[in-house]
Amino acid sequence: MDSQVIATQPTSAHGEHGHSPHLRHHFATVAQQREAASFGMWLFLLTEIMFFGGMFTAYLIYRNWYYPAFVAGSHWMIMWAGTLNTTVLICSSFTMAMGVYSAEMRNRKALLRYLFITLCFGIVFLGIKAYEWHDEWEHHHVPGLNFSINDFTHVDQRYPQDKPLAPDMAEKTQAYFSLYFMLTGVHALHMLVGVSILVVLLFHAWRGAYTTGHMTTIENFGLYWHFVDIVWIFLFPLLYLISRHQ
Amino acid sequence: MMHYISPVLWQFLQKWLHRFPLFPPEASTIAPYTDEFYFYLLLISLVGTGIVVAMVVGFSVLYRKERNPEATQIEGNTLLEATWTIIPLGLFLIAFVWGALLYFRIYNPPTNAMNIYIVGKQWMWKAEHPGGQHEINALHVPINRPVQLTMISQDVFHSFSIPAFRVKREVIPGRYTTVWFQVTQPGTYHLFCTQYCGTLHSQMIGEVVAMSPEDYQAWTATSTSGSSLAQNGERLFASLGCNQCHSGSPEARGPNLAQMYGTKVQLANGSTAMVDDAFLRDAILNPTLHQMAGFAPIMPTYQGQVSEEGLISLVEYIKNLNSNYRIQQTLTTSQIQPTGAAPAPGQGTVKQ
Amino acid sequence: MSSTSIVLPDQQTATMPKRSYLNSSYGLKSWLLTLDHKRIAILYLITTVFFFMIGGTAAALIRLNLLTPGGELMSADTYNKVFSIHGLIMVFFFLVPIAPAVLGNFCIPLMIGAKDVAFPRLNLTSWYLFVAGGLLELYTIIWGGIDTGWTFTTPLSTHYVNTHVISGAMGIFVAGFSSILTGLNFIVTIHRLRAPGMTWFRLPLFIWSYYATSIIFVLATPVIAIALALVMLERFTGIGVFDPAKGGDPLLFQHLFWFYSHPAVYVMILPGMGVMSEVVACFSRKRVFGYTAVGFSSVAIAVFSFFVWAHHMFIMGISNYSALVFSLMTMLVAVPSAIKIFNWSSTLYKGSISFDTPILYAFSFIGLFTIGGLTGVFLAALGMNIHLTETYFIVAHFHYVMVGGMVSAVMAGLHFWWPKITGRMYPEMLGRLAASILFIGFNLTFFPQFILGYMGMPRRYHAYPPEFQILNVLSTAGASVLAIGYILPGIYLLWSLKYGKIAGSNPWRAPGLEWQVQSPPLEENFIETPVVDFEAYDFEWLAKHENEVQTVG
Amino acid sequence: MTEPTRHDQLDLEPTLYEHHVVSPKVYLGVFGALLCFTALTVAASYLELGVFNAVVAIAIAVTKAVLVILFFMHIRYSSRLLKLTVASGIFTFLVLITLTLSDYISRAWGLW
Repeated sequence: MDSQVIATQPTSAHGEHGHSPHLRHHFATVAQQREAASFGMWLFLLTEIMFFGGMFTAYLIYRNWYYPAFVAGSHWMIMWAGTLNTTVLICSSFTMAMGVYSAEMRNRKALLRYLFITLCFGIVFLGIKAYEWHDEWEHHHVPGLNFSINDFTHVDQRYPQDKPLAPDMAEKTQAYFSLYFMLTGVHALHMLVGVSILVVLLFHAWRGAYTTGHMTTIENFGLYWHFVDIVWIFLFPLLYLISRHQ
Repeated sequence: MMHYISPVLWQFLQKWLHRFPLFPPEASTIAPYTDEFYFYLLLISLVGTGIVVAMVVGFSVLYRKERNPEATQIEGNTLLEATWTIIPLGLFLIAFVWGALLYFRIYNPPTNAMNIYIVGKQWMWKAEHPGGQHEINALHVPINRPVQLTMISQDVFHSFSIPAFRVKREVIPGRYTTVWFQVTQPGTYHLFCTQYCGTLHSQMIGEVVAMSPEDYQAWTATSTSGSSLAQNGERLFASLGCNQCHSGSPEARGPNLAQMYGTKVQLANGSTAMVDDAFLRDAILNPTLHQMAGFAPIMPTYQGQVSEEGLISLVEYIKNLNSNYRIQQTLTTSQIQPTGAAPAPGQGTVKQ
Repeated sequence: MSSTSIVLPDQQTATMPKRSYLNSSYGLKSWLLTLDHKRIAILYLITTVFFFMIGGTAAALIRLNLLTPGGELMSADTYNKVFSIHGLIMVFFFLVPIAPAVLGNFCIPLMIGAKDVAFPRLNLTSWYLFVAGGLLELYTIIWGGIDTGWTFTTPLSTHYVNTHVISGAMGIFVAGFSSILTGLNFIVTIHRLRAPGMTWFRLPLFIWSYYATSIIFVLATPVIAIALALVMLERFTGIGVFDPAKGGDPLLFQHLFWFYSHPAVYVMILPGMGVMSEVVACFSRKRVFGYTAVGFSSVAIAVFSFFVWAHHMFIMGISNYSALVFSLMTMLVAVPSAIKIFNWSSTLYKGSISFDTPILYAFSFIGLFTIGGLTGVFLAALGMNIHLTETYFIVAHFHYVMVGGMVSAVMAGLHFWWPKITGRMYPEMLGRLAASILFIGFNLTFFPQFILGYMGMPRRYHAYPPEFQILNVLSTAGASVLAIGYILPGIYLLWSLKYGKIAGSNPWRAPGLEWQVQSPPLEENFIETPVVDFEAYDFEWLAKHENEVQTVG
Repeated sequence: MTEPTRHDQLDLEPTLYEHHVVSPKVYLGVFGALLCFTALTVAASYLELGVFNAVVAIAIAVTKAVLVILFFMHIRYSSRLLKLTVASGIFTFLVLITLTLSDYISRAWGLW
């Protein structure tokens, strides 16, 4: 019987134990181990999709209900910061992909360079986000902790074309800002985790860990980083853009 | 025999056998329908469990190791698989359709139902009758007449349940829910809160007293608080200044409320809405969400200023408002009419 | 077969193997830092049994309190905390982990011919996360308790109770990641680490149901994580996602909560179904009747379970249209369960049945789960749901499924694999006695609750109208019998660790791969990767190869 | 050993896959496309398109996400199993959203 066709552990691989120092004892081949690792990572990303899914559902419902409040809330987003952050994240995704490529090419210098640029982009993103949050805190837009409907019941010179909201609708901007802080907060938490891992990865890469053919860690981290980028790709239009025109 | 062994157990058994409690009383028009459906479900359960038990016991006896030392390997049987897929599916689909019909019977009140308001709060039920009778943890209803309950919670989720009538409905903060029943047997029945609502959840109980129409008439007459819900609502309407805008005159800033209940209105966002209790309540609290076409969005919110009971009175008032005569009269005299004075026929303000 | 086949030691003269996973290394550290899936399974067994004892004590207190209608034993506040603890601990720290993390961890790699799960370190991390979540829960219990019930209904949990909701929810949040990682590990293991020749349709049905369970773990658990995170933040900072006063909808919380918690109900029964297939096949010496039907029905249950959650909310004011859709889907999900029950029953046909403890528990599963499942149809039917929901009927229904079904199955599995786990047999007669006590005690406890429920007794009541007392007394009496049914196996299983008969590698003469290695197995499970050239439940293959089973002494 | 049985043929799961190295040119192309789409979506947000503002924004976001998944995350070159995994994740996400919204949208009127 040709066991290759139906088996997940090729028997021909026997005797290869110990050939690669990275092969763990319960795997038969490096390919099998690599496949398992990336499959595992993807399953983890599925849980992340569902984790954000709950918040996206809430966003859709409340946007439907309190449309004017969501429009008014999104007008207070700092447009340049959002656009810049999107660009920064896309650049970081590109450098990350190039980092994975360099690891594949066993080019330690290029890997270090790309990982470092990615790290810088990540920190810049978090810095801009922190600036935005600070701005929202200053304007009393943080539900629960520091919130006032003042900005929404009066016309601000920053947005002279906006109509003031009636107080009952202005109260509903809290729904928008609650979700805004939850979504961007959880996203930023993921970025923070990513940046921290990246520092560790840089250290290991500097010691040449990923450029000897075993690059599963870098590959999986790349998947994580791209996923976080995808989340932002959706957050940016939902929170900043779709009500911009009014 | 038993009473020699254990007198306590004997008494216990005797008591149990005497009034073997399997069903709550069937006291509403819904109850027989629910029980009928219950028997269908019981029947398919008994037959289903019976078949499985018969198979397990029968095969265990027939094919025990001592009797059948050698097992015969069988792959499976597509026909059998199809049988026990399709037959249960069919039975369950019947249950689905039957259940759905019953659901709509229970939750769609007849149009001629009399309405009573229920407010749930931690941990009591308050009933507000249109005639102005207030009750706590009790509900008096006439028999042989459909009764609709419009319910709301002041704080957390509660659930209004009368097992004898086989009805139950969640009572939710911020939103009216309704349930209806028509009692067939006079008597006193349990009223439970079945949704866990905090410390004294199990004390949030009461009784439903179903009375003959005559007794009910007598009860309403003796326990009235002096002014009807609609009259309370009228007073509140004036004191909140609602009459300033909703005066019904053509130049008024707010829509004319007389005879508005039950009609469809055009909203500013292009959609239409049915004016019912829930709409009226929400329009008072969240006017912007229910902006009527042709009016400026100037109505302030009354969120936090009116209690749920107050809202109920306002809703009941607007519901029964036939003409704007008294609103205008109040405005011109700037004075609230003495309550209780029955309006002359033809002037019809608040129908009782 | 492998060339290193050694003759199976005779059952009567079996000796304990010199080398096994239990004695490969010694000391507490070797257990707490182990990467061996079998040792991790035992760590889980110890922790879940510990939590079961807490939950069980709470259950005993609840039943004692309900002995009298006035609830004289404890105050309403204490009672609420006790039933909340019972629910939280039993659901999140016993039922959800017991079968996947204990039996699954132990059996999956052995059954598919792998040396370990795909990610051993992640496996250990899962256990530590579980323990961390459990410690948070214990903190919650000891420092004042929590009284929201296990459902955390908003706005009660966010604004109205002043107990330890945040730490309680945090515990579940953390333990949830343990479930996610366990599920992830199993899926990858089942996909990637099967032995050569072990095709999908040669897998034991146990693996199919654990695969289905893992899908639910991975896809549903994150949703409750975010729902609980929002509850915690709403309590802590006052954001308004579920707060009606700020424009939020408290029903949205229930949507998110039940999106996890209904599939989680299947997490609490699917592994039991896997155990059932193994036990019924082994003790009737027959291949499971309709292998493919049973296998696919597991996957069907997992998939359908994502479409039925709102049946917990029929009376809560979801739209009529939604109610119809969810009721219909719920009716559909009942069908695969019916298929399984009929297939197991038919497996007995023309078998050669021996009545050892595991199959007695399996019979008890079939009976109790059938009743539990059919009463589920009562609750799925919209009109009936109105009268029955939130009463003791629903309490009885889910205890029939979760306790009557799942715990029976876990007991069956524990007795079935006990010789494999420990290398020793439990005392058979006591086992049969305990299985019978459990069955009788269970029915006595929970059957009266169906009647109570139809009569209208609401759940979570600290005190109740006196006419319900008789049935409550019966129920409490049954609970004490039930308690014996749990304590007795606890005692004799512990006893058997030292004094039990030595089992030998295959005391049940079962055909699964896990029985073809010594008991207890070696740390690396298989000396050489096995090559599978037989179908699942292949008793004919077993008869031919009985004497050349792979084992080392 | 025996001939592959019917069951073996049913078992179509691909096991070994060719590890594909994506060329930097592809990455660069995707990167450029992502930047262009970002500019496009920002520009479109200032136009008055009615309901299509939302549609356009979401459509562009979906396109960008698909590009990232296919190329940066290598799904285009991955085994069928991984493709199926991604699809099942998106499917469950949509189930959560659509079935929850089905309740909200079909409520009698407005919010409730």
